[in-house]
Amino acid sequence: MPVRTWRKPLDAEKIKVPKGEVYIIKNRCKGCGFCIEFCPKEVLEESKEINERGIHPPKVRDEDKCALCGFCTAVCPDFAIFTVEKNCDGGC
Amino acid sequence: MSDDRGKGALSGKRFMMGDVACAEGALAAGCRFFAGYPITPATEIAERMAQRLPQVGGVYIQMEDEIGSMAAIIGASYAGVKSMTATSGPGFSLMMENIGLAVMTETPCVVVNVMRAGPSTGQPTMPGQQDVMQARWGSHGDYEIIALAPSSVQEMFDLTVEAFNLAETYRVPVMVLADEIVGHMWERVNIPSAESIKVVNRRKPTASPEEYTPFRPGDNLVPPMVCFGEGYHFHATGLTHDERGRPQTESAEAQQKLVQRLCDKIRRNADKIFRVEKTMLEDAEVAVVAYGIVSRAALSAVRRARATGIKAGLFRLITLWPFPEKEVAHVARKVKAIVVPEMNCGQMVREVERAAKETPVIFLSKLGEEPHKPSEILEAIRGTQKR
Amino acid sequence: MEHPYEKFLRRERIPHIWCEGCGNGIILGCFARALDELKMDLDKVVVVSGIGCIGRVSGYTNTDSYHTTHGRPIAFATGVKLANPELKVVVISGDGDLFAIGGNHFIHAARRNMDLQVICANNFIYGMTGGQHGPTTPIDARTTTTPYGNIEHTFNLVHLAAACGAVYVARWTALHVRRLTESIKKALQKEGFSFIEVVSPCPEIFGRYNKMETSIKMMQWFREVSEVRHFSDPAKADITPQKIVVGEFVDAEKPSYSRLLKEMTAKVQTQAQ
Amino acid sequence: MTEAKQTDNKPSVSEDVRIGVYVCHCGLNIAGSVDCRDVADFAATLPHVVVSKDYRYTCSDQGQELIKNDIRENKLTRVVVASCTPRLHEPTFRRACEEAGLNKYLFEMANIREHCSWVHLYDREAATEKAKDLVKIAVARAALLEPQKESEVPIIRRALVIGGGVAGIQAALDLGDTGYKVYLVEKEPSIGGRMAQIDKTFPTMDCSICILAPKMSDVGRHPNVELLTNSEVVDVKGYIGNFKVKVLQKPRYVTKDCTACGDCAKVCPVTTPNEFDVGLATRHAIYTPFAQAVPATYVVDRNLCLNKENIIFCDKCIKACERKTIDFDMKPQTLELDVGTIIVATGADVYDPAALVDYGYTKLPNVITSLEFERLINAGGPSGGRLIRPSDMQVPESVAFVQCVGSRSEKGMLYCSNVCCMNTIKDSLLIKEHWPETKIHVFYVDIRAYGKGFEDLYKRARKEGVLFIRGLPAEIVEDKKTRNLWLIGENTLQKEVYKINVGMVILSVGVEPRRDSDVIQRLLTLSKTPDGFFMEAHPKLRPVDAPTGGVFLAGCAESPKDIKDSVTQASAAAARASILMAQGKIRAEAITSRLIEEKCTGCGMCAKVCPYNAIIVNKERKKVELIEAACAGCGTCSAECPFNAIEMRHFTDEQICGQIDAATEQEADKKIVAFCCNWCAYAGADFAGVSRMQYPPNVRIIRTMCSGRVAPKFVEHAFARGAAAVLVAGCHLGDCHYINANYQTQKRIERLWKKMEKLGLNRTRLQLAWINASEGERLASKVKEMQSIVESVTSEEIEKSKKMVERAG
Repeated sequence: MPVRTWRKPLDAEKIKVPKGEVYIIKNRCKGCGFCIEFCPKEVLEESKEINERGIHPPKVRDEDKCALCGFCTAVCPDFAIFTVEKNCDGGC
Repeated sequence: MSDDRGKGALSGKRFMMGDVACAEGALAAGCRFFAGYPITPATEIAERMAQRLPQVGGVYIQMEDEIGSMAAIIGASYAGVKSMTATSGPGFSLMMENIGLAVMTETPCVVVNVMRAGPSTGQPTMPGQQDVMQARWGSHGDYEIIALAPSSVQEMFDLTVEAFNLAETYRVPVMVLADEIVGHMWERVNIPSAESIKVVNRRKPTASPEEYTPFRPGDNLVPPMVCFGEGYHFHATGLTHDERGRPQTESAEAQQKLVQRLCDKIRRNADKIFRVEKTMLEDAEVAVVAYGIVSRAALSAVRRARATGIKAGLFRLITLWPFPEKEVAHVARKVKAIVVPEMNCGQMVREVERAAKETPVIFLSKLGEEPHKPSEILEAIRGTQKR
Repeated sequence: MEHPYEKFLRRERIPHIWCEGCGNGIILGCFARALDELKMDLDKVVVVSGIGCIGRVSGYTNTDSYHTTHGRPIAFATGVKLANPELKVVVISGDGDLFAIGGNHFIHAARRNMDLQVICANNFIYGMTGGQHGPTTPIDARTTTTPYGNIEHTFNLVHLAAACGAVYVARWTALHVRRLTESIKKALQKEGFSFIEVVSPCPEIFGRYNKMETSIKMMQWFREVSEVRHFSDPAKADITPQKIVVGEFVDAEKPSYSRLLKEMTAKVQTQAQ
Repeated sequence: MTEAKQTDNKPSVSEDVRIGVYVCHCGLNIAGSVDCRDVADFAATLPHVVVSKDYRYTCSDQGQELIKNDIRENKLTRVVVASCTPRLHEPTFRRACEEAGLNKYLFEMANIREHCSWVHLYDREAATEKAKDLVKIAVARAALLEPQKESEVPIIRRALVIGGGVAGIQAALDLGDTGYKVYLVEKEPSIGGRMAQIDKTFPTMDCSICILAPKMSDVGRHPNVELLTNSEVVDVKGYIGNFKVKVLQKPRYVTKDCTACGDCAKVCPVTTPNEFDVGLATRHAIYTPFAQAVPATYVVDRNLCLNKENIIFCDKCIKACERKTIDFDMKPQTLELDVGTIIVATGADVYDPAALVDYGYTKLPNVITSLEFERLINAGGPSGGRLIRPSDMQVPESVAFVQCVGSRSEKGMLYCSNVCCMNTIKDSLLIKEHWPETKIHVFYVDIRAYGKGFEDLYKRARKEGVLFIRGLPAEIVEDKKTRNLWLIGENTLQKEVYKINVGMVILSVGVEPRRDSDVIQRLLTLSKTPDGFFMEAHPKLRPVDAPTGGVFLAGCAESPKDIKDSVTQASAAAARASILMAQGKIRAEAITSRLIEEKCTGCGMCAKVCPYNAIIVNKERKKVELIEAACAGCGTCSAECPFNAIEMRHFTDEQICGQIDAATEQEADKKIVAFCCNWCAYAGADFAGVSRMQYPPNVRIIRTMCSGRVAPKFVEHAFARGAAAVLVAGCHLGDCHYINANYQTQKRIERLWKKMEKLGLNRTRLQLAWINASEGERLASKVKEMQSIVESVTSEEIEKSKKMVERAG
């Protein structure tokens, strides 16, 4: 249906989509970059810091975008990243 | 045979073939898993197991080759079931890879080799004693092994039971080195009642899964053993490993510790392990050292020698490995000469010579369809008198 | 906060020995997730592996596990499964281990419909020994033993497995983590011999020799050329640089070896009464 | 297919040609500006004419009887009626001829109404002279006409309905109930269309979805109706009764087993404004457009969904779905349907008022459209039926409706959108019903309450205190503090400026043609009226037939309509389609190409230009083969053939040249010979007539089925005959009734221009024009424009062109 949808929907506040919280186990990271490359919401980016193995682990760029799909957890070969649902009772 | 059926092993006096007695011995010892591959002259063991195991709720599987057969019995053993395979020369060679694995992962299991004439395909239907050294050294790397040599159908039964008991006691693959004649020969066997047969089972740990370390030796250097599915979540590997089973591919210390123990647990317990049979040795001047089928010709030769006034005696090896070195040395010190008849070009004789020190050792080789005639051995005994 | 797969791993062994961007860790993760989602009793799971990079996987799974000699995991696992049918016996190994030196065991276990789950990490090469060609190395590919390009034709693993009688056959790439996990779950619940091929990135060795130096490049390759076609003819599913057909190829019902063995044993024993 | 027996030798006027001519007065429509008696007398003098009469209403029964009797008594072998356009009454008179035992292809018409009397209202003499000429041309052609046998085409008894709005639903139900298999194709995931979005209907104030939903489920369950949602028609081949339609069905990624429980949407992490609620509510990537959707099966919006290509990044919905109905591996499917009839019910779009900056839509939150209003006032809508204004979610104390937003204005569309007035009246009453205190202003141009019960509703609104103010606001200004809105404009009744403050403004937006309607137009070779809606075959007598045989129109695709009219037209379209399918076969026009074997060299040029691939070159035989079933009769092959090896039945070279000869017999040097295609240009000329557009009387229109039939030799022949100018007119490029034949026309004319330049002729004497059926104006002005050329042409140049063209030709 070709309609212009420009307004913030009236129920925008009511519709809750789970927000994700990203945990990175830096020293496990070997820097393959899968999580950064394949995150469908482009939540991650390479960090400047250097871990024990001398590589740059990922860091969160925009956690609000995290849809909690968990793909990073699944695609990380090193069990170095995972997400949990953010508790938004106090509002996110 | 109607009385062949029913659970458990047979009992009573029976007339049967060596290979069959071997199978029955395995069942009596509690073997419930057999994996094998057809090969003359060991096939009858597989056939008997295929018939009997289902009757006693065990599993027979014919694998795609002897490599797989050996791997499978290791797996079955780790799953908690006494297991065995049976083969002859060519198959024995294929098994060497995983015999090594069994040694490394300290797997209780029994490998029967009904020896035939080699090398290679050789003479499948002819007897031989050519694999005794392969049994000891066949797999790569350093290790100790246990091997028993039956010389009668009765022993095919008894020593197979013994083999399982030793395997379970020392967590090691134990070999039964029979030969074509013993395997195919029919004799009367006296099978004791099940309860009167001594059966040893592997020792379980007392430790809880949390503090269990699968390869930390208990007394007599043998680690207690748990099996898959018992909730211990342990790991075993063919790689050099520490007591927790974790691979240690770079640590010299781990290598030293593990391999040394694998050898020591047999060496240090050798006295408990080996069995020999001495006949008329007390006053003997000539000793015949023999094993397997050959020892039977040797016995009659010794008797005839005695009849002719020669003080001869027989020293029969029941355990080939570990080799009863001290015992042989003791005998050697008392006699003037030792005669060693073997159905090969001289294998165990080297061990005898090593133990005999200065005492002269006369080797009697025999290759081909039948073992030495008593007269031939008698000749050799007489020969020792001429000096 | 701990990693959701932590309890399926032998923590003290992590990080694992695998290279950066190696698919083995992903496969292990998918396996862990499958066990988790199925709420499997870990006491009854045995992981068996062979030799090669992925061979180390048994050392990382927090279950009973055994690391066999080269090519023998299936034969070993056969013994385990028959000796104790209670156990879920999963073989996780590589293409060289399962299909070169271990090919004979694979085809016969599949033929017997032995109750095993076999997961093969196919990285097209012998990684542990430094990159020699193997039964799955693409024709023309460079390896240390095919310096002029590989002249051997390759095994199409799903075709082979299907032809040998596997009752469940699937292929995914290491990027298809969700679908792979689902396939593993399906296999774990299936009676008989199931086989899952995971086309897995080996950037360090295979990639380096074949113009895909980074793991991301390899994963992008999977993304670009993989094509889901469920129950298509496995014979036509050869892996080429232009196309990797993924999906489920076989999902059949056939009495397993264990079932037939159980029935036979029962029959024999009732006759015995 | 049975084919008429044809003699291969060149048809020539046989001795026993006996023509009857009937000049119709059409009341005063013709007689008003043409001396019909005089024309009839003149006709009597023409060769082969044995009977010539004028008559008041020739199309009447008596008129037809007259003709029939003459055929019987005077042994007429040809009949010419000079009256209106053949597009109107040719079928009538053909039937009369047949009833009298005369092959209907021996009938010819002279269009002296649309092309003469109506366009020369004020010059009786010239009109009469032209009428004579037109009759002469007709007689000349008639003499060369040949009997044709029509082949019978079987009609597939299955129908395709394009568009699942209320019109499409009604049409599908009617056809299905009649017993025909129907494919109902809907672009969206659910049927229902606009009506599903509306709260109440006027004038009865029924709950819209309450009366639509049952129809939706009926059609969804109907044994004869196959619902194809998420689907688009991508290709249509074939012809009336035998269409081969390709439908692309986009995957839903959810199987039919979906129970619409909604568990998947609950867990879906991505959202977007829901189109169905005009963006006032949120939906997820996996969703159902609205509660009553048919099919109820959910659908995944893959553009929004995180899962791209064949990689499943997010499996939340898959995990949430108990019945495991979500399948991301579904692939698009192309279905091939064989249908006999097609009903186009593709509906319309609503005008987007953002273009009218003075009204501030998309800038001012409290300015909403009437469609947004429908969702707001709807109990099932995003606000649960509370009429709240977006800025503060409060119910406004006063509202204003602004009418004709996008309608009846240069800024939007010129036409009236028909439904907006009544919709606003209905809406105002809805507000009064729930919030009687609300002050309501309606700013309008004219209130059009033309329908049954409409006036009463209008009165009721006034009675309820709705304020109607004539004169649209010039601008809408927001009070930054209150977010209220000032409407400033002129009350054209009281002639005074108003400045009124309200809480919310509702723009009563117009209805516009679907922005993607070109696709269907191209696929079905439809025409559009200037307003952009699909054109019917005849505005009065065939209002639901499309010009393309076997295709019918229903609902807003044809013109803006309310629900009642849409449903009415849908039933009508269904009935028209049923008539065809009930007959089971149809007689196709015999106008197809015929190969004259001995002349053919197998060069294949005809095959290259045939839009229907109806010609195959047989390399061995060095001949072409014509597939008559596939031939649509445009005649471009015949025009292309260098060896005159292809003859067009009923439009032979001889017939057309005969017409040219007759047209140029007198005062050629003052005349324009015009070749007009039947579907667009000729209809355009008719339209000029209907709209009484006046233009010079010296044009002589010769009808061909397609401009592609116009062979260069015709043009050259006209010049050779001394014509001052020649006009070739056809459908606009892309709109050709014969797919793309008119591109050949363009090529040929361009070649002719070059040739003329080479010959030193003034190329402007040959004109090419694209004129569609509604562009009477364009035709009229073209003729006027060419008039000056005609006047500028000197007799020398005409003589020169005669010779040179003859030499060159």
